[in-house]
Amino acid sequence: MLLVIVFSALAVTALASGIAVFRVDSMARSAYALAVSFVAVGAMLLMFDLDYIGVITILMMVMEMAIMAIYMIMFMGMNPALMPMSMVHNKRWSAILAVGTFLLLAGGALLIPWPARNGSPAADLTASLGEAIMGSKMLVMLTVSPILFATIVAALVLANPRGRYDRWGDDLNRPTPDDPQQGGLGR
Amino acid sequence: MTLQLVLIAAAALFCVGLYGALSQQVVVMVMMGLELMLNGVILAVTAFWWFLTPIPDGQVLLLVVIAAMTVEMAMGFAVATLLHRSRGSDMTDSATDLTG
Amino acid sequence: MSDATVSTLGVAALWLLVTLPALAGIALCLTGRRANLVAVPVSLGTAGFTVAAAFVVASFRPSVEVPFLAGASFGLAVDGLSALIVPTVAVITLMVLVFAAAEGTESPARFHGLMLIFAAAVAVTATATTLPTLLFAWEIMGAMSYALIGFHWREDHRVGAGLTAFITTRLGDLGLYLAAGAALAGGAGMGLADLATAPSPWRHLIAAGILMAAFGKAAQLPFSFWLSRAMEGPSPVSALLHSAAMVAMGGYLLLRLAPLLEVTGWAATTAAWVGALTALLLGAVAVTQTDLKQLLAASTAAQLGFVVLAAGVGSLAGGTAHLIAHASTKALLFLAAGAWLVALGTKQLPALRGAARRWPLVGVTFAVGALSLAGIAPLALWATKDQLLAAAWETSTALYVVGLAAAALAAAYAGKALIIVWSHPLANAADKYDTEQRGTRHIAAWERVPLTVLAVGAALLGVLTLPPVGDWVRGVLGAESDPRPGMLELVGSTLLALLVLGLVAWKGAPRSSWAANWLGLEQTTRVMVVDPLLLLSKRLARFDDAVLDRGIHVAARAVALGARRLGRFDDHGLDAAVTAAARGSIVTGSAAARADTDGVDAAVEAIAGTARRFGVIARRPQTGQLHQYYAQITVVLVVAVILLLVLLLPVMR
Amino acid sequence: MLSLVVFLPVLTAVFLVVVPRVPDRAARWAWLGIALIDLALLVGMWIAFDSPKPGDLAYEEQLQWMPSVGSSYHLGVDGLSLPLLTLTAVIFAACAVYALRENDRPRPQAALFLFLQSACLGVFAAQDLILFFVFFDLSLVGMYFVIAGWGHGNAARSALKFFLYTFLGSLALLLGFIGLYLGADPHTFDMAELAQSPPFQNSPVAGGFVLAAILIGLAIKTPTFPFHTWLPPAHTDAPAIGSAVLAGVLLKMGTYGFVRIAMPLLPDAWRSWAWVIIVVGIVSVLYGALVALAQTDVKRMIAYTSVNHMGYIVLAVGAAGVVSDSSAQAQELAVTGAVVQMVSHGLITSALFLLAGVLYERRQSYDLNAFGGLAAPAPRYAAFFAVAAFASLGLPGFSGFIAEFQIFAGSIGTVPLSLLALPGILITAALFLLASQRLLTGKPRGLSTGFSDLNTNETLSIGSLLVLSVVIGVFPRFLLDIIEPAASVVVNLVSR
Amino acid sequence: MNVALDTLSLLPEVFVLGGAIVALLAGSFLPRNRQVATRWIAIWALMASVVAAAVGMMQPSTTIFEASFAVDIGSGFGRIIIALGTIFVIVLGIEELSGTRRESETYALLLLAALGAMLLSGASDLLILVTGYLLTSIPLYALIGMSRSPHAAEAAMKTYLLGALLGIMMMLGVTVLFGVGGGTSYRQLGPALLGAPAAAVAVGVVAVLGGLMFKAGGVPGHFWIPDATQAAGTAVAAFLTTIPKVGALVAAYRLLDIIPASIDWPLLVGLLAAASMTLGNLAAFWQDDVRRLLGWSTVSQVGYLLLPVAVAGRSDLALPSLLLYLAGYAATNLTAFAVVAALPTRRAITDYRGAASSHPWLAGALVVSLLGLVGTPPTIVFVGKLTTLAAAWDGGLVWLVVIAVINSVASLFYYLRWLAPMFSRTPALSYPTATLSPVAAAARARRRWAAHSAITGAVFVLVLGVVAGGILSIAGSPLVH
Repeated sequence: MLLVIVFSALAVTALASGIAVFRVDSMARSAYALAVSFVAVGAMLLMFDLDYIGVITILMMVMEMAIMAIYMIMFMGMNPALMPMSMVHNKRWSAILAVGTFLLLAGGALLIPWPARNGSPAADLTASLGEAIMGSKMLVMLTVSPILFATIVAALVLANPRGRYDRWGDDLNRPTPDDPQQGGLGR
Repeated sequence: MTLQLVLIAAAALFCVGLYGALSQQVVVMVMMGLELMLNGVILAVTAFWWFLTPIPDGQVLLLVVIAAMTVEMAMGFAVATLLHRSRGSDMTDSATDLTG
Repeated sequence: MSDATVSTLGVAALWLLVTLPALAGIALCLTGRRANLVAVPVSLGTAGFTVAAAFVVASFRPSVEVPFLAGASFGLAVDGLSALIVPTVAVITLMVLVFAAAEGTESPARFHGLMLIFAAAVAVTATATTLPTLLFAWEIMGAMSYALIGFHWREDHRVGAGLTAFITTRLGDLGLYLAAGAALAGGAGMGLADLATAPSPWRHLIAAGILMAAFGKAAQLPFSFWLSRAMEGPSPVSALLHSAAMVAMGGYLLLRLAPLLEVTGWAATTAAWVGALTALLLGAVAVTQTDLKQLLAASTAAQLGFVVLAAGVGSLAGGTAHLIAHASTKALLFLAAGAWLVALGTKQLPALRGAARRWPLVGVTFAVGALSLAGIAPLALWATKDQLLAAAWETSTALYVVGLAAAALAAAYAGKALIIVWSHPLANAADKYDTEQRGTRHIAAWERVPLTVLAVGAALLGVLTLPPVGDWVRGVLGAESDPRPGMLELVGSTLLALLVLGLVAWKGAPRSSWAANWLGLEQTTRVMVVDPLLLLSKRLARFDDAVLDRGIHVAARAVALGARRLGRFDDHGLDAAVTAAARGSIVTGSAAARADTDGVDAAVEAIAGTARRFGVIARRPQTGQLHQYYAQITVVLVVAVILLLVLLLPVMR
Repeated sequence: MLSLVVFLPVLTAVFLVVVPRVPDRAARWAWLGIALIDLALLVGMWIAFDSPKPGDLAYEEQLQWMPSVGSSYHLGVDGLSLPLLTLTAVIFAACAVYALRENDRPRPQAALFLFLQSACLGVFAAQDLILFFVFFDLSLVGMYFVIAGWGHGNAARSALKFFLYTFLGSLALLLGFIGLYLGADPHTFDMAELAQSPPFQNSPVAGGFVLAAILIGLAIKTPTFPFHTWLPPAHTDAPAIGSAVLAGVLLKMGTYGFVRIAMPLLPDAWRSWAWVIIVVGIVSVLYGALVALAQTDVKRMIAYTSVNHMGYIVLAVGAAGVVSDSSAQAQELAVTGAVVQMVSHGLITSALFLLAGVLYERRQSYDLNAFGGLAAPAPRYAAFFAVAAFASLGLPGFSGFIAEFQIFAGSIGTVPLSLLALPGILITAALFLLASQRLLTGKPRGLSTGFSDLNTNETLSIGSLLVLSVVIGVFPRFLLDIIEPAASVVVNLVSR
Repeated sequence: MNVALDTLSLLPEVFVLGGAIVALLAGSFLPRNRQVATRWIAIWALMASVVAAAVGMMQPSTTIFEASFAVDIGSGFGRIIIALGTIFVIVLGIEELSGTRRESETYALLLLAALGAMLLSGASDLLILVTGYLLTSIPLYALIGMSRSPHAAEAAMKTYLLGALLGIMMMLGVTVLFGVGGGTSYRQLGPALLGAPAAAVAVGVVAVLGGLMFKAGGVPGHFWIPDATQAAGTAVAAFLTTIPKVGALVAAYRLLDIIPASIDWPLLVGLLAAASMTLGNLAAFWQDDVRRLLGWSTVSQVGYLLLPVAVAGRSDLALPSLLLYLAGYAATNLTAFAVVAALPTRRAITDYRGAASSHPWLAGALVVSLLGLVGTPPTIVFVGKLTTLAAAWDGGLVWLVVIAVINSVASLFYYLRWLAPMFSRTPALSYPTATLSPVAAAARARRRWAAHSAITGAVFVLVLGVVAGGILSIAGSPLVH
């Protein structure tokens, strides 16, 4: 019973902060609200004994939201606290669609005759996860690495307008990089 | 605590995120909506794993989802930066040259 | 000579009869102007050979057969009937060609070429043993008739006349196609001799088709009018095609197939009555004509009516004899009329007053022909007509009476022409000359030879019905039992003819306006068939364009145009079919042209129009607004899930 | 041998395209030479042809192609295809002669026509449905480029319409072929095997649908009412030789499909739906003739008469599907007539279109009313036109008569109601004579003045077509001896 | 599980990955004008991949890594088509890419995306499906935005956001299927889903299909295709309209093959197919930009490609026809793009006016490729269409076959809209001739490598059509799970 109450509280927190993401009037606050939502979900994960993943989730999301906040300040040049934000469109249809989807999914959740639990969780969940990663699901993790590699390359290509040839010359033989604002490594 | 309850919570999170993705104009805000949807998915995976299929596959799936979330966000920032640099705007509504 | 030699000779002659003129004719036509110099010798030589061959085949009676179509060979054979007809046609062809050569014509190569092809076609028609063979030659005759009527192609009305003639006779020809189909279905085969054995429903169809074809060719009611238009052709053409040969072939076909008509029960009667009525009504038409060639044309139809009557009542001997005698007579009359036309430039009877006196030999031969036509004893048509009327008498009194009345009319129109040409010319006669062409005032000596020969025929061919020659003819034809005219009839008819002649001489020929216009047959056809057809054709063409075009304004304009066109029809009354067609086509053409230019091309536009709409609609979802894409994706996915769930419902129940 | 005949032209075309700087003159003569060689080969095959036993083929060639879908490279010849193959070679040769003086991009033109010739020959030689379809579609592509590239007036649009419409037809055909394939057991696209054990023997509904697809495909190509509307614009804007090929060869693919595919492969369905085909045939005959009667554009008129003439074929093949105890002879006559009509129409209409092309070349007009009295300045042209007109209206002595007589005798012999189509020949006669009259006779007027007569090329190409028509018209046996056994086979197949 | 052996079976993927890494690393040390080495690295890596895949196809079909990846005819074809296609893309883009600042990155990203597509084509586990999806998508975002033009940025943004949304949908679907299927591997899912609640399976299938449709570019995930095709560089456009589709469609086939008949997924896929082909064709009707036109045309092609997917497992012809069509489609579509790449100054349909006289060979290649896309014999797509139609009919989707046929006719219209002006006798004047002599202008207006690849591609399209029977025979064996 206690579990249910705690869970419900977390769920309400997650949901409420999730809603807050789109209700607060600045992007930075949205980011914080989102972080709260993730932390709540991470906590729920912990409730299901998923210590490892739950912690990962919380850590990663807090970091990510911090980055997001910084990103917005640095790149967008916005003062997150002061910019009032009402950049929405199509509110009504969005709401209708969201509610419709919710009804569909929730209806499914309630009405579908879910099968019985098949087996029980391993005693040491983290260990079993490690075994799976190094065992039956090895390929999955093998493929995640090129994804990360690709992400690095792709993100840099997109985000950075100036490549090595801009900085070091076409033959990469410039003694110092040619940057609009000198600084950084290799100065 | 039942599967249904968790699933409904997950669905609610998912749909809040969906609402955000549908209604926000700023790319980063749309991304936040997507993150919320993924939040719901994470919860749903957990629920299914716990209540129906308590095998390690579910945990791996969770890892994959989290990884996906991360890389998608990274790409999102990159794309938003690109958009901002080349079009001077970070709103989806102002990038509507390609139609028809 | 051994039998084998005889048969070889006969077969050779038969092939010669058919192929020689055909090849010579085609050669002349193909070489065109370059052959003009040699055209006459070639033509006359060929015709001469043909005559010889005709007599050879008439005596040897060969038959040949080569494979042609599946189940229907190309068969030629000479039997009693054709043994009489083929030489007749050959001789008359020769005579007409001699006359034409003497008279002279433009493009002699083309003229003689076409005439020779025609002669070949007639020979095939007369000797054909199967339906395809018959139809083969039958339609070529029609085509040559077209080409010869429109021989002077620079004058549009002559070509138009040829068109009318061709189309009308071809309408009849459709009957032969029908007959062929029915013969095939009946299982009797396509041999002409076997047609009568076809089983019941098919037999009637065959007979109907044959009747239709024969009536068309023989210018019987209701097809008679084309013959009137055909008079636009040169006179030698009229003499050969439109009296002696082609038209006669209509009667000939019925004579040949009289057994078939007999077995159906109704066809013979129909033929008899159509023949009799044609003889009567076209006789009346002839009486009222003021144009000599028109008179002769109507009389041709009427006289062929007698032949058809004969076929209908089964008088093979009478019909054949009448056919032969009429051929000679009418060819003579047409040639004489042609001689005057060339010399005086007119064929109007009032203008020809006294023409006979100017060239007495021509006048005398004309008189022989006319009196023969009138049925004055002892000339040819007197006896032949009475013989077939005798057969009619045995069949039905009414038929006989109608026939007799027709004979009286024959006397009337023959007398009318005869009297006018032999009257003393008026002082100002020359004023009326040269109305149709510039006369030469000259009739060549060589033109008189054929006239004389034909006059002899017209005078003497009556012997074909009288003993002893008549008996021989009956023997040849295998019609020994044909009724013979009694003395009373023979004498009575000539008295009747004389009486009518006297009346005409005294009172003048009666004028009846209803008959003068050839019973209004052409107008009726036009109003009943041609105009609706043309209208339909234009409507359909417009429909076709409209389908492509879909422009409402075009349709509207078309309606307006149609109304205007109808109005124009009212204004002008019923103009000649050809003119109407031409004019109608202009209207359609302009409509079609408009469809092309206004409608900026038809179906592509129609398709493209629809497609353009869809193409534009299809691009609408691609708004460029990302959130709308999101919404669409969500909707599609949600709908997909719902769809699958709905499809699950029956399963769950 | 057969493959050589089929592929010789296209190989030459590839040669003409690939080898740079072939002079125009050489290209034209190469085209003519290859067309004549192809024709000579076919004539040789004709002479050596011995009607194969029912179910067999002459000059058969079969190679594996797509064994897993039951399709092979299968060529062969029988009495139905040999005349059409030869017709194709004749018409293309005539076109090559006609185009000897062409100055508009002769090299690609020669290549294109050679390509088209291969496609057309392939259609008539194919004994596999997929192979048939391949060639069928390629002929559309070739013709599209002929019209779009060398046409005049609104050529681009007409070509587009032609391609879209006939492509639709070809895809309907493809649907039907797939249906046949799936209906056969074992699955196969081979015509001979399908004819041996026709699919859908016991499922009339499925068979009906498959037949419907095939019929629509063929009807568009033929074309019959109401699928004919692509034809007049395509002809009007096509170049003369393009029109000749389109009318002379391409239209035959539709009618050939009836006797080669629809009848033997779907006998049950064909018999059940024969009355529909007959009605379509009769309507096409009358409609085509009537609409043609109202035309003032020579090419449009000829195009509509094609609808009429193709209607006879449809009528005949429809009638051949009406089986009764005593009708075998009539059915065979109808089918024979239909095939003869294909040949005859090919010859005559090609000649007419070439003649119409002469009008356009000299005066850039097809308007009947703009001319008149052509016989005076151009007597040879007038004679040719008149002869072609008479040939087309079915005058005895020309091939058209042989065809139409057999069609009518055979059709009326099986289905007496076919006589409803008889007025068609009358109207056709009227319209051709009217057209000749407007064009040729009377005093020279309008565009006729100074009209130069046919030159040697034109005379040779048009003349040879007309001469062939006469030869068939007078001595039909050499053709009928080939067709009749095949027609009998078809009738047996459809009657089982 | 023998990791070494399984990795050996992954050799084609390993080569590609290695090629990407080496190309990237080499590129960072090479001067700008000598990045050509990276091109060769990429091409050789792909060649090696092709060879390895071909060798792999000769081995008996098997699954590796505990049934998470299938090495069978589907992945074999997928790998070869993807690798060859990527080589083709690199070659057709030689002029466009060589010497650019991001050349080596481009090759690396192309290889990574190709790797993702290969993973998709062999994915026999829902998790691999997800990772394959990510690996294909992420390089694409960068490739599209690479040119940094406003349009490219817009297209990259849209592609990214659509990809993210549909990726999330896909993960949702994977989650649900995992929940009711008791695992993520197909081997496990197949039997388990038979007894699973159908409604849940429906949600899962629809959501996963949504993701795959994004990769394939079919409705509803098609929105990015025309934009990206228009805005990205030609080589990238060629790549993104071809390669990901191969992976996605094989993956869809593989997945649907194990989905039980308890839900009517053939109907769903059929509807998506119909929607894709119809929408793609109609929207292409009035496009003036040839790339956008091609983009829409690929949307419609996905519709045809979905036909055999819709009857997966229900017709013997389904898999062979899908693989054949994919091969044919890849060759044909890339050829069309090669022509576009070869004539970089001509962007609108009107620019192609009269191109046939100045570039007859390219015109011929375009005719072959566009008519090939329509399905005109004897091109390979014709055989593909024929067999897919037969398969769909065989699988009971006759209505879909009819729709496909009508769509084929409609598609002819816009392809001809493009082709017809080429043969017009009056050339377009839009490319700059004023300053140059005509010869120089023509030479400048044509890129040699791209032109040669276009012609090679056209020949390939025709030759493949003739040897299609052999391909079909090879593609006959079933998939393994």
